[in-house]
Amino acid sequence: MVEQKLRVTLITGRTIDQGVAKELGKGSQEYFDSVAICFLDPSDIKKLGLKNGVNVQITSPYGSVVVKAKKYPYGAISGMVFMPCGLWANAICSDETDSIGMPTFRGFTVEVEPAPDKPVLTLDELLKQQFGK
Amino acid sequence: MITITPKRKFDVPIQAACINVDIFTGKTLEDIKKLAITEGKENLTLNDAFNITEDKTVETPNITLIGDFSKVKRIGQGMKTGEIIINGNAGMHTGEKLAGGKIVVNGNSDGWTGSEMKKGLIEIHGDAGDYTASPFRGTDTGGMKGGIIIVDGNVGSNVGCYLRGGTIKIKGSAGRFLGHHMSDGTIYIEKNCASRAGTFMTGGKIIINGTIELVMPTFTIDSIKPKVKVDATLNAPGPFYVFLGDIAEHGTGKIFALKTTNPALSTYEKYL
Amino acid sequence: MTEILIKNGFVVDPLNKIDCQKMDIAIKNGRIVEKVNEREAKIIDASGLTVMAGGVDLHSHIAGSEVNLGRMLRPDDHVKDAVRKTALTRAGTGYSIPSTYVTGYRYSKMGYTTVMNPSMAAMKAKHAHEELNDIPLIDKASFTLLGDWWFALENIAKGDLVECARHIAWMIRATRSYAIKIVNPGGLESWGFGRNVHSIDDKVPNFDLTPRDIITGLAKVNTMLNMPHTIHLHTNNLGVPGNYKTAIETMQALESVYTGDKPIGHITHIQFCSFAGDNWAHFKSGAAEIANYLNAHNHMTIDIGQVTFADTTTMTADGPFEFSLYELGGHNKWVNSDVETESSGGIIPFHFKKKNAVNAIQWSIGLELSLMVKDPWKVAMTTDHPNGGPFYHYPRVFAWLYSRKAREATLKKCNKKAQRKSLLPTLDREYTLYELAIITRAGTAKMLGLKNKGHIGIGAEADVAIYNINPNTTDIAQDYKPVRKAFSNAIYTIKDGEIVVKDKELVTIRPGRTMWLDVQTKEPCRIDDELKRKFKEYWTIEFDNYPVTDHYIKVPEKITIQASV
Amino acid sequence: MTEIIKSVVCPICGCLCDDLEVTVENNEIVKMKNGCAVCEAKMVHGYKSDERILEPHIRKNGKLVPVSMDEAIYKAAQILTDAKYPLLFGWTSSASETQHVGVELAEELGCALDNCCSVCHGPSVMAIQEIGIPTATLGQIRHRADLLVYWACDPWSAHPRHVERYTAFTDGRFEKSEFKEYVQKLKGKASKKKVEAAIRRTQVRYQPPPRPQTAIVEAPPPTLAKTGRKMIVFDVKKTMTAEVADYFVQVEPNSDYEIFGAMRCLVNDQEIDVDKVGGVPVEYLKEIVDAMVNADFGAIFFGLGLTQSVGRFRNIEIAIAMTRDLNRKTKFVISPMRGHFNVTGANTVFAWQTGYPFALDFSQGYPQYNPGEFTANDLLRRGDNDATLVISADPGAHFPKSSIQNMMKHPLITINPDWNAISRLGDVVFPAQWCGIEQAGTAYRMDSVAISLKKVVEAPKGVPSDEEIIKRILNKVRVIKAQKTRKDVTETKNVENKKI
Repeated sequence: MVEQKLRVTLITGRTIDQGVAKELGKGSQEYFDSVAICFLDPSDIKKLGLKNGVNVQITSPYGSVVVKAKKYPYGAISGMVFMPCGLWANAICSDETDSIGMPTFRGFTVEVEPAPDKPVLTLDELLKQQFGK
Repeated sequence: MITITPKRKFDVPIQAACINVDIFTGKTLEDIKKLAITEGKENLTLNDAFNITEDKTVETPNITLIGDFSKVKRIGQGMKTGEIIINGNAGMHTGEKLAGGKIVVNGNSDGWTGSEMKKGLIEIHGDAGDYTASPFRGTDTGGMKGGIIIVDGNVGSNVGCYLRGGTIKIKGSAGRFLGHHMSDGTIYIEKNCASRAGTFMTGGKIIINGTIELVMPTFTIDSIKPKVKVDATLNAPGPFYVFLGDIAEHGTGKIFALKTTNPALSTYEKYL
Repeated sequence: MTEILIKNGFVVDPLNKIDCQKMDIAIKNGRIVEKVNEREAKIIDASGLTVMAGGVDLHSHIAGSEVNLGRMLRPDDHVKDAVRKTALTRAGTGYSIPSTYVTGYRYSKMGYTTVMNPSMAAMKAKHAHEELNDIPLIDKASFTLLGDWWFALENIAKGDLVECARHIAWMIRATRSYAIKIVNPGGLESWGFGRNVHSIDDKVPNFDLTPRDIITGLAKVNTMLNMPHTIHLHTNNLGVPGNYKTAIETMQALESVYTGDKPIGHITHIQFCSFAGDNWAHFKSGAAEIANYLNAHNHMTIDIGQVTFADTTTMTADGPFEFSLYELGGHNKWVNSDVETESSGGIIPFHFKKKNAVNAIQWSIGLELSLMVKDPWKVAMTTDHPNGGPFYHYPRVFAWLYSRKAREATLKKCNKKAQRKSLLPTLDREYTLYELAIITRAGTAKMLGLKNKGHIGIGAEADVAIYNINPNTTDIAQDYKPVRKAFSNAIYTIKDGEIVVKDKELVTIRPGRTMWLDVQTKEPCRIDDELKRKFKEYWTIEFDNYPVTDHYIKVPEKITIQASV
Repeated sequence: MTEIIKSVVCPICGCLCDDLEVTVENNEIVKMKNGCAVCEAKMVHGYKSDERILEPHIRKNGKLVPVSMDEAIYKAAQILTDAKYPLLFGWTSSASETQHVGVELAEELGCALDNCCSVCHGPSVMAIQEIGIPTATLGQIRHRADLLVYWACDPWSAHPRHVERYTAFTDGRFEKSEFKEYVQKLKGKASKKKVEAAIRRTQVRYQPPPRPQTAIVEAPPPTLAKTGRKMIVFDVKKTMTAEVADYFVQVEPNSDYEIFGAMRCLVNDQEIDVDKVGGVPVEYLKEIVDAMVNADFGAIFFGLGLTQSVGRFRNIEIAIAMTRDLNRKTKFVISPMRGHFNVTGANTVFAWQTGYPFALDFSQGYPQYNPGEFTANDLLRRGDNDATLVISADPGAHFPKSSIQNMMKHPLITINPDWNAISRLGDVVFPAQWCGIEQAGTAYRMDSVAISLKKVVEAPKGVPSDEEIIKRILNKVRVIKAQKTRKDVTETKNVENKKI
């Protein structure tokens, strides 16, 4: 059955592609390609009735962002969405630190829904939208 | 009675450990106005940031703060006697190292309220932040030793860490790591408690009248008790599941979780 | 450079056999000179004051990876002792492990001008030097941990001491160090797999040798290299009841190396290895045995490692010792930090309490040793900062040494069992100012082979401390409190001919020098491909990136030594 | 002119690999040997990209315009002295020499000072302050470890050469690698990515055939009981590192703490009342604990999966507690996988000067420490600071949106070599040299071993080092402060004169 929205746990983290791309430059196409994405379990992609590489909108209580959805290549992560750390993931993370300085970057519930018609914002567009600069 | 109200809205934090009955005692109003505080890096006098008036007809409370003091840190730090009432929110480290007297917050209080407290009473009629009644970083001997903290609302995480004595009563719910590393004393929660309560505890008791999210695997079920004594004035009616722990620390601390609100814990009954 | 004339002080200068004589000290161009032009010189009126050379501390953990990990470990310690920034000085914190600047300020205020940093892992030498650069006002040097270095172990096991000497000469230069430090020889290598050695004749696992071989081998190497200081030895079995036997065996092992001219070994913080009794319940002092041995032999020197009853932080390269200390309980934090191919390390916060029998006996042992070893030139006063207590507690130790009344006052507050076991009531000796000067500057400078330090004879470096003590009018043993206070804050401290403390306040901040040895062997250590390959195998950093470069020493003082091999 | 420079240190992650061979032609790096893919991206391509900042900029009428260095320095110093409570943040991609001056600047300003460790391994530092840590330099682990545990980290992505240089794929004196030879041979002819792919293929050869992945944890393989080097990976998701491991344990998100708790009980030979913890059956945990206790030397590495998930520093505290318990039975060490190449240095330098490793405040004239109070994100969250200086870091890309939104309410000064997210948002934007490429200096490896970074090429003309910029700002701040005091003095004098 195809679902409109999927409630999953957000995990953010490093990927080798993000690591390489951030050294090439935050404005580079490589950075955009490797960070403005999210990984879902193939079964979850199916649940949403999606194809690999289609845009999804991820919404948390702290914000909402459109990124490209990909299949997670290494193993099962059903019930989770994995995003490489970077601006796009930060848009939905919370600044709650439990009073130790570390924001909440992972481990909370978000909603994923298909957004094939919504564009993924570029770095500059995202900065403009969020911070007006 | 000295009444203090902010002259303006504060943006950057103010450190005002001088708002303390012990320090005010014996000083004239003019002297009090000259007491040093900092606003960020700027050195100011109390008078620069606050309106201060004196009403000699009223004895207690000794100091009344009216307005938003959420950016004002260290109110009543180390106070030994007297009473401070804050009609508004209080900032971090309120009543830190309190050694006597009473502090009442008619609002919320921020982190480290009542940290390393030894004696006295702190009443918070709103919510209390993280690390309430918990000591400074890295100390294992600095936990709250005595006195009473009463919170009407909810508390954040890491409340009552390294507790060595005294009582904390929370009428709302509590965040994670409640009573972490406590060795004595009592924590009583009327509502719910997040997971990881009592981790590393070696003694003392945590009484949960609501639902506990999860009991750590380092706790083992001991018995079911019909009631438990919170302090001289309060006996909580049960029945309670009693867990012993933290066994990884060879601890003999106790967590009491009310049976009726914790049906999920019935799986433990098979070990009794 | 300004000329200074210190007039009419009571000069105590044991190396020049001057004992409380009223005389003038002249300073020019950073040196003590015969006389200066009185009209141009800055005159310090020292009438009624005691003038000594600047203090020389030969064992105080003030910098390096281990020390800094200790700093990071203890915010609870620093919060007790915050130091404000002034127009002249930097901010910082104490208490048991003060931040670098505060370390320099406090030493200088006590009239100390030279401090040895006795434990530096070779691989982390750059770090130690970076920190030393940030300790102002005092000269310093570091001792490299070499007792469990694989290169040394392999060469000693092979019996090739000459090759060992060449490698050590290379290492001393590569780490910009001043002496060979040996910590629990063989024990640190065993600790790599969580084990330890328990006597100087235990086999070191995976290496065909014993701690005895390491100690005697390196003592011989030290002689071959003509090092100014002896081997600096932290014995096996440190902190274990009954270990005074190990200490004596260690000293006996070194008798064979002694040639009769100067000492060939230094046992550091000997208080921690003068324990008698079979276990903690029967713990007692082994000071008498150690002192008897030292009184009968001349090949060893010691420093005390006095306990001062403080909430302090213990830190040593002796990882297994720290773990066993941790296992005794009562401490919340334990740090272990092994260093590949070389060493290990451990840190535990520790509160020495008067009411604890073992702690109080330890306190007594330190004083017993200081008082029972007859020749003060064999003894150096240390607290093994921060292990026994922070260095700025030295004046307390002085008082216990020069005043029987002071030790009795403290002993009275100690654990009853410890009081009964203490030998202190039987000891009448009270140190004189002359003897105090020996164990705090003259003797230590001599042990370290620092010819221009520790005295204020002509030609010496102009490091001078002036204390508010009038030996003519004060009975220091009776009035111990004001004298203790006087020692904790010098009226004047002069470093290299510049007044840095005046009227008990810091007036000038200047960097201190870092001394290091360039030991030149007749044939240098071969740096060939084989060595580089071995290097790559043993360490995780490249050979080229290993040595400390000049960049890491702000004010160096290179001392060139010609080795006899 | 071609020059080959050997033993160059990689200025990217906490591994600080120092065996790079860099080929420089006409002041340009054209080739690099031995480094990982990330290193290649930075050293050969990234450092000279178009995104480079070549001159200072100031935001005027909403637009960044180039200005002279003097103007930018003055503007920055003015912002910092005018603000009541600035925050200086970053420092982790600077040499320790720069960090050193940074503390002095913070002290002079009486402001808050924090480094990136507060959003990576700050929790680890805090845990160490609670309980200590048994650790070792990486070589000790290479020589001796026969059991390697990677917990909630993915070195293959974040520290690509960690496994190859320091742990499972290296030869130590007492422990050898099964893969070493194979990898060495391949490295000779293949590029980094190919090696990775090849290692992945080796796994297929060396490992039992992969079974279909499910969220259910598999039973430990029999290899766990064998002698020789073994590697176990704990993570919420399977990673590249997990693929090369002997055993992968997939844990439920946010349940690491409970698993550590259960494992501690098992290490201490205690029974537990539950069958499953964090999705892992207790009987499996028993086997893992057996393998740990039977190891001669075990090493645990942990990453942001622990420091950032629920529990944060308490996760590390309990992990260290477990390691400590294991030391009563065998030898075990634990080590954080520090991220930026000099984040350990920032902690180190701050600590020796002030006693505290991060989350500092100088508003009282002496250092104060409290993560949660003086950490960058907490200050920003509460809106406590009224100006920000960011140096060698990109909170623009690594802080939550709301924190940065608060940062934008006040002036922002940035010092970074390239136009990263935070530079794009700055009000005063400084250029800087690439530390470790154009600027020499000291960095501290994740096991706090100091290593000297090399300068291999000259920086573009007019681009100073960040150390120089901080020094100039510090001097200018002192000048402005002196002027202010003089002004105050004259004003009071005038008042006094009037009184007379």
